Amino acid sequence: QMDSVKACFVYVGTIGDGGWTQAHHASVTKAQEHFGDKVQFQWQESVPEGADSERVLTQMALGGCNIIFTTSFGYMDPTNAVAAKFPNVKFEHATGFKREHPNVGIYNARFYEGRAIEGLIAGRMTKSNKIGYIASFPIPEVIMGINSYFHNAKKVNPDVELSVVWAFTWLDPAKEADAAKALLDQGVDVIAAHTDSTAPLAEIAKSGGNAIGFGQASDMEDYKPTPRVTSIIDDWSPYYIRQIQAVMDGTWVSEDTWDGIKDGTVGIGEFTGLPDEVKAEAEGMRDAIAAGTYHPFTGPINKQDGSAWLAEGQTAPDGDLLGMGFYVEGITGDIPK
Amino acid sequence: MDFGSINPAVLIASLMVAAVPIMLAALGELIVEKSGVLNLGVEGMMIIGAIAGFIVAVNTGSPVVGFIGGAMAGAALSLIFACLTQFLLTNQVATGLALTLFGLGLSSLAGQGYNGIKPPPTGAVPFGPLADIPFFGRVLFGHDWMVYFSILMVAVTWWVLKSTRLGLIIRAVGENHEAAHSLGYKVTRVRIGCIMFGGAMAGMGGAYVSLVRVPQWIDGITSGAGWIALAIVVFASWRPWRVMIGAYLFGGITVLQLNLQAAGSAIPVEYLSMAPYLITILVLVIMSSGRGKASLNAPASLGQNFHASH
Amino acid sequence: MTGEILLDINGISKSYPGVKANEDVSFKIGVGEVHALLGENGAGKSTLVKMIYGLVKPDEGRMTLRGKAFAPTAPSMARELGVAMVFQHFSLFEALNVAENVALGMENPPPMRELAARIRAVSEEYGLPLDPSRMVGDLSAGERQRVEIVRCLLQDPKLLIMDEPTSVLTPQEVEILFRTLRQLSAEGTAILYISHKLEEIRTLCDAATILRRGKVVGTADPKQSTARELAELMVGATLTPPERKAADKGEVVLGVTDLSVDSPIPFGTSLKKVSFTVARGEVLGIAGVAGNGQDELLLALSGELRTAPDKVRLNGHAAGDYGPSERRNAGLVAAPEDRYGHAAAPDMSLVENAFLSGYLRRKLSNRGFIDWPATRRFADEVIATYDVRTPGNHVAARALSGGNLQKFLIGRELDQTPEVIVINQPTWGVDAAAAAAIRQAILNRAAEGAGVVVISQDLDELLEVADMFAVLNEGRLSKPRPVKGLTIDEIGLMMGGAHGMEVAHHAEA
Amino acid sequence: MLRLEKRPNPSQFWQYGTPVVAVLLTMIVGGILFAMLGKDPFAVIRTIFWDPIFGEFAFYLRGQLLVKAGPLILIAIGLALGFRAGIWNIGAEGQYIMGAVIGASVGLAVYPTETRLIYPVMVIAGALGGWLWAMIPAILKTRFNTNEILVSLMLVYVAETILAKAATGFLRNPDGAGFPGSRNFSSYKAASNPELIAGSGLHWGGVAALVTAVLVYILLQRHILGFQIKLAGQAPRAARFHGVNPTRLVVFCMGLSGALAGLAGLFEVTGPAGQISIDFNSGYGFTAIIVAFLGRLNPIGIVFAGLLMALTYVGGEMAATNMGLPSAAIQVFQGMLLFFLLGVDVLSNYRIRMFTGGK
Ligand SMILES: Nc1ncnc2c1ncn2[C@@H]1O[C@H](COP(=O)(O)OP(=O)(O)OP(=O)(O)O)[C@@H](O)[C@H]1O
Ligand SMILES: Nc1ncnc2c1ncn2[C@@H]1O[C@H](COP(=O)(O)OP(=O)(O)OP(=O)(O)O)[C@@H](O)[C@H]1O
Ligand SMILES: [Mg+2]
Ligand SMILES: [Mg+2]
Repeated sequence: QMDSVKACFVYVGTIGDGGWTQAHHASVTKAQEHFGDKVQFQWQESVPEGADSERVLTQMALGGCNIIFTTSFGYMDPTNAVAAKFPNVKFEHATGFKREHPNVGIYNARFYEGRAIEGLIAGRMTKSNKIGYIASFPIPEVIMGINSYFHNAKKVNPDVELSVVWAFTWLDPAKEADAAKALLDQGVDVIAAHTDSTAPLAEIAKSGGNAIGFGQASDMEDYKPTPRVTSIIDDWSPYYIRQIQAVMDGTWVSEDTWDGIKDGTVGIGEFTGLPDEVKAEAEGMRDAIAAGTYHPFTGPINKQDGSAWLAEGQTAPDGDLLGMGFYVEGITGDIPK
Repeated sequence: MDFGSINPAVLIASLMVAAVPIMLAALGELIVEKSGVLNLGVEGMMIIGAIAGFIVAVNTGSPVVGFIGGAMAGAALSLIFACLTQFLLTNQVATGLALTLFGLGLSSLAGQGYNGIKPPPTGAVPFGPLADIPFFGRVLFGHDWMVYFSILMVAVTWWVLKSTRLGLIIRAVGENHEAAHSLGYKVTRVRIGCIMFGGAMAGMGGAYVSLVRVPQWIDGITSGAGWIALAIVVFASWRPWRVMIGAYLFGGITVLQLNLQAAGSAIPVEYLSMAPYLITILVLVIMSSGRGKASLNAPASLGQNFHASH
Repeated sequence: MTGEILLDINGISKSYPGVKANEDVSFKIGVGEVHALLGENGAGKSTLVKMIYGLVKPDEGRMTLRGKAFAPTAPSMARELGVAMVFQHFSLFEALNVAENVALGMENPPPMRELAARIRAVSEEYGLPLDPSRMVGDLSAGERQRVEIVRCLLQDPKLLIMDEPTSVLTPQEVEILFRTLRQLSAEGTAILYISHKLEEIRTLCDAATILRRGKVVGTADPKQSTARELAELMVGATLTPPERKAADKGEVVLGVTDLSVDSPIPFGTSLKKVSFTVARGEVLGIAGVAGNGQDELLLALSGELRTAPDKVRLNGHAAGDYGPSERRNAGLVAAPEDRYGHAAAPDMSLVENAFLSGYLRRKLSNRGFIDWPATRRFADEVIATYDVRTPGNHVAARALSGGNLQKFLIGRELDQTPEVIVINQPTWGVDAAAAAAIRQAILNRAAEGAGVVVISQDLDELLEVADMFAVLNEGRLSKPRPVKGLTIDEIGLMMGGAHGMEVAHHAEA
Repeated sequence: MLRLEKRPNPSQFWQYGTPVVAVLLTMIVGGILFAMLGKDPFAVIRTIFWDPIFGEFAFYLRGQLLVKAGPLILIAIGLALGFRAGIWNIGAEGQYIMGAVIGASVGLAVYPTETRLIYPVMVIAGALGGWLWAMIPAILKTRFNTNEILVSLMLVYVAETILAKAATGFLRNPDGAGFPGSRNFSSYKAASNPELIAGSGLHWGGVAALVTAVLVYILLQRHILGFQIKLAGQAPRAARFHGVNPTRLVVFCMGLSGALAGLAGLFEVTGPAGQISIDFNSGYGFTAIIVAFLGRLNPIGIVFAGLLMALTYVGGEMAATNMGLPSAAIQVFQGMLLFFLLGVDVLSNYRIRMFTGGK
């Protein structure tokens, strides 16, 4: 039981990056509202991954933080390293897989669930049967999203073809806009983006209603009703509130949490600008996923090379997803190696 | 490889837009260098222009005023460089680098609270039926006014440098500042004017990124465009029309590599994404290796400070 | 000459930190008068004319032009009032063409096409033909000067200032220039003429004002005075010409055969099949107008430009592919013309500058590590031997006056027991007393058995020190001839005549 | 009216005085900036400049200053040599990355062999990687007269792509469940670069930085090569007259700065950073340019400048966490520091004179 708790956050970008860090910070703000004066919040922006993060973490631990959230994959090893030195401080690392000490927890969100809904909409809405995906780096998280998007699009529209553009950046608005434009120029009319800015939506908006896209990380409601037809909203606040409360109550234990739509961590933005039947179908999928009755990766699914991955009715084990390094059948092109 | 699905008209139209920021910034830097000053702070001036243009446009609701605001902010930042290098005779390379660092930080500070806002749109110029001409309609008549403005500025800088007394004085100052001084030209004043023009052009280029290209404000939005602009000035061997060619070439490669990816080309993605930089290096090598007219066109007192001793 | 006063200079003073460049200078110039301004290096001549041209502001004093107060604050103002100036160091832009260069020196130039026509017309009229569309960088020094002069003429000047205009001209070109100036004078243009060449002054000028250390020390009628009288007025002392001991010629130490190199300098002149030999104890003088390949020749001899091995032979060994260090090891020392930036690093101390070229022959480094104490001793030795006036060996080279720095740099090379000495412009911008000392030092080394190449634009100097004489013209070297028995006219012809000017003038005359 | 007048000799006093004046001016103007951002300027300045050295957590942060300053110093010294010779390598970031990637590749290729030989070989490979990457602009400059500023900079972008490829492809940790990033060197003893004295922050990179500073100081003061470097920068024609081969000098300076940047990358990736990851480079190569100028291109000055810069980072972080100062404010602050340093430097070569009226 603690009277006052200090919760600290390490951000990889600036709180105005329009994407990943902004979403974390918005969640922190919500948690702040929730706790009021009972919890003191601190954060540090633009912390490079590597040695700098280790120092910032140490400084925070020394400075009296009771729980420290490290919000980027690259902080995984430093988080574990610092946790070893401060057994009384709780550490929570986002999107990684290492929990080497009892005071380290890890958390992530099942964004692929949202990608499945985007895929469904893409499959239904495309007129050219060409759908696109702006990808950042070839890592499991991204590949998982691409597969989920494509698989669920193909399910409702067997003719659909997917173009992937690798931007090799998380945030470079001009490049993201160019990537969206290139996809549009190739006749793609539904674009999902796994980079952080609103640039792709802005670019789609210029196409005069011929194409649609999705909000990424935040709702991006400026682009409602179209081209943004729905969005994946990263809402970490339920998790943050839960874990901070656990520290206050003295009930915190190290966990590996992978929340999804059900827990509210993956928020699905309002459906706008869609025909009623598509909207209904999308809502149906959202609710089914939340209820646990539908898994976006349900067999039969083959790998790109034709080998079997999931048998009829089998759902993907988390381990396969977390380490995903292959495309599912039907996607053309290679994952950059 | 599948070039077949890439529509050349669409590609050209895209690259014309992609090239605007670097073209404006490079034209400004061209004038700066013609006057004998090397300002490596283009990136910093661009990003200050990007945020200032954005703030002004959002608050006034007018993109035109936004572009003017971006230009003024770029010019204001360049004034720091001008004072340091022209009055305090600091090393131009170091000062330019400091300017970039400072501009990046300042823009991020100024931009707090402007994230996630949509700026007022800069629409296409209505050309009516012209826009429907096959191929040319798409290539020439479907753009916003800044695309035409940037081409106009190429013509203007070319004309000013080649045919006006002002241009002659700028070239003279960049060629031999001692002689220009003996003839009674105010070397420092001319240079400050050129530096501020360069700042204004870079600022306007930055504003184009945040108001049209992207359009939104995000930290670090110009992501290296200023450096490319510098490379293009050398590439162009200090000639305005070649700046245009260079900007279109670079814009073209950038757009093409993404189009190739989108079209499912078999070239590995990493090579495609390195391509703009590698090709820029290649072109720089070709341009600088000729001991011909190109190298002579470099302003003779580029990067040297001038101090009138009497 | 009407006797009407054009410009009246009254009590002008101007100080720079540490020097009074002009102190209470007064004199008058009449309409149409050719007035000489004489004085040693640093006497304040350039400073004075820069004040007349509005480039420098006097601290004290007044000027009147045609009786009206005259205080130009900018060259443009002086130009408008009819003052034009040809600078000591050209104020030209190599990468711009002739017409553009001219336009830059005018207040309201007409459109380029018209200007080009006027340049053609005026340059023909005065016998100074010019092609307005040529790049100035491609012109010879004489042609460049025409550009400067035509630039002045186009503005109909009432007063034309010429700061050492003839130092870059061949004797024939000087002759043509003088005709032009006399024509101008006859038309009523006054000319203020600065030169160190006293014979010229005697033939051209109507009056002379002599400056020493910024003060007027006398006036003279050049036509009535001898050159020697004028010189002694300038220096304020009697002059002794350098003395030379007759030395026996030894074997050849430097042989150059068919040396051709491309100029590394933008707008430079390439060397074409240069051949000569220098024997021990011999001084070869190479004359020529600036920009005819002198710099390139020095670079090719010092090793900064390399050639095929057998093009340059030192003591009989092929040395064309040697760099500067290897040539020093082989016994050659060189002194480039440009003191600030080539022969010396201006911001480095005298000690460091002593190391710059002396480290090899004076053994100032040990396995790459610099022996600073020994280097300091070397610098002090040069300072003492060559009477270099400096507060110490630690001062930056740029802090020394030109003459003193030159003494230091020449001394640095001569004190390395050289076998071959190559010097470009040994006394350029150095006053008479120092010049005499430098020439004497060179002759002493020759007497000790070194072979010497002196490249200079000063014919008098060459005739004073050289045994053999050759001329560099557009990168080609004439066959060296013994100095004894050469006449000025012969030399002029060797120097390549007047680059076609003569033709134009004769046609007009 | 104020006018500048060139001093005959650079002022000894101001050579040492200007950095102090610059820091003071930066504190004043920076303080105004912080006040405008609604923070207590005195508290912020104290947090940045005082707390990391003397504050509550100084025992930890002093070591961190060394961790942060080490690579900056190492890279900046190499760059400074080039800058002195008028050779503008501004792509040290790329050389840093390539040193790390190549050095790490060597180590990871023999994983999990544990012998003492591995680390030295990795160090050499790291230096070689940076050297090779710097040779590209060097050779293009000497062979084709291509501007090294632009080429070295473009190569940073190329190196970043290679780094991404390394982290997600050829160096990816096979036991890392497909996540990007290489194995962590902290769990591979023979190839790691641990703290040499616990809590001191000193690792081999810091040792290398200090040793390099001393060696380069001697090189510049006592060795003919140092003389040639200074000469080439101040008076290129005099350098050629002296006998400097400009090509060789470019190759030497670029190569040395590349090798040192590569070394810094290798020490960083095997030590504090721990692994090759997509974004493991954190701009040291660019910051080092500033450090080089802050240190007035003098190796000993650079050691102090590196520590000062580290102080602004570490202290800036504290100000950010504890006082909510935006990270961009620190960037602006560093930019100002450089402006002031460059600006007041004029005092060592010029005198400022007051003139009453006129010129
Ligand atoms: N209107 C134009 N549109 C496209 N390209 C042009 C245009 N005008 C000129 N160019 C081309 O651009 C290149 C550079 O021209 P630019 O006008 O910059 O050179 P310039 O200043 O005229 O130099 P020069 O005097 O050597 O011709 C040339 O290859 C030229 O043919
Ligand atoms: N800008 C300046 N700053 C400081 N001192 C100067 C400056 N210009 C000239 N001087 C000094 O003023 C004095 C007069 O110089 P000036 O150039 O007028 O001499 P000069 O008679 O033209 O000599 P020369 O025959 O070498 O051309 C010299 O001592 C010179 O060093
Ligand atoms: Mg003079
Ligand atoms: Mg003189």
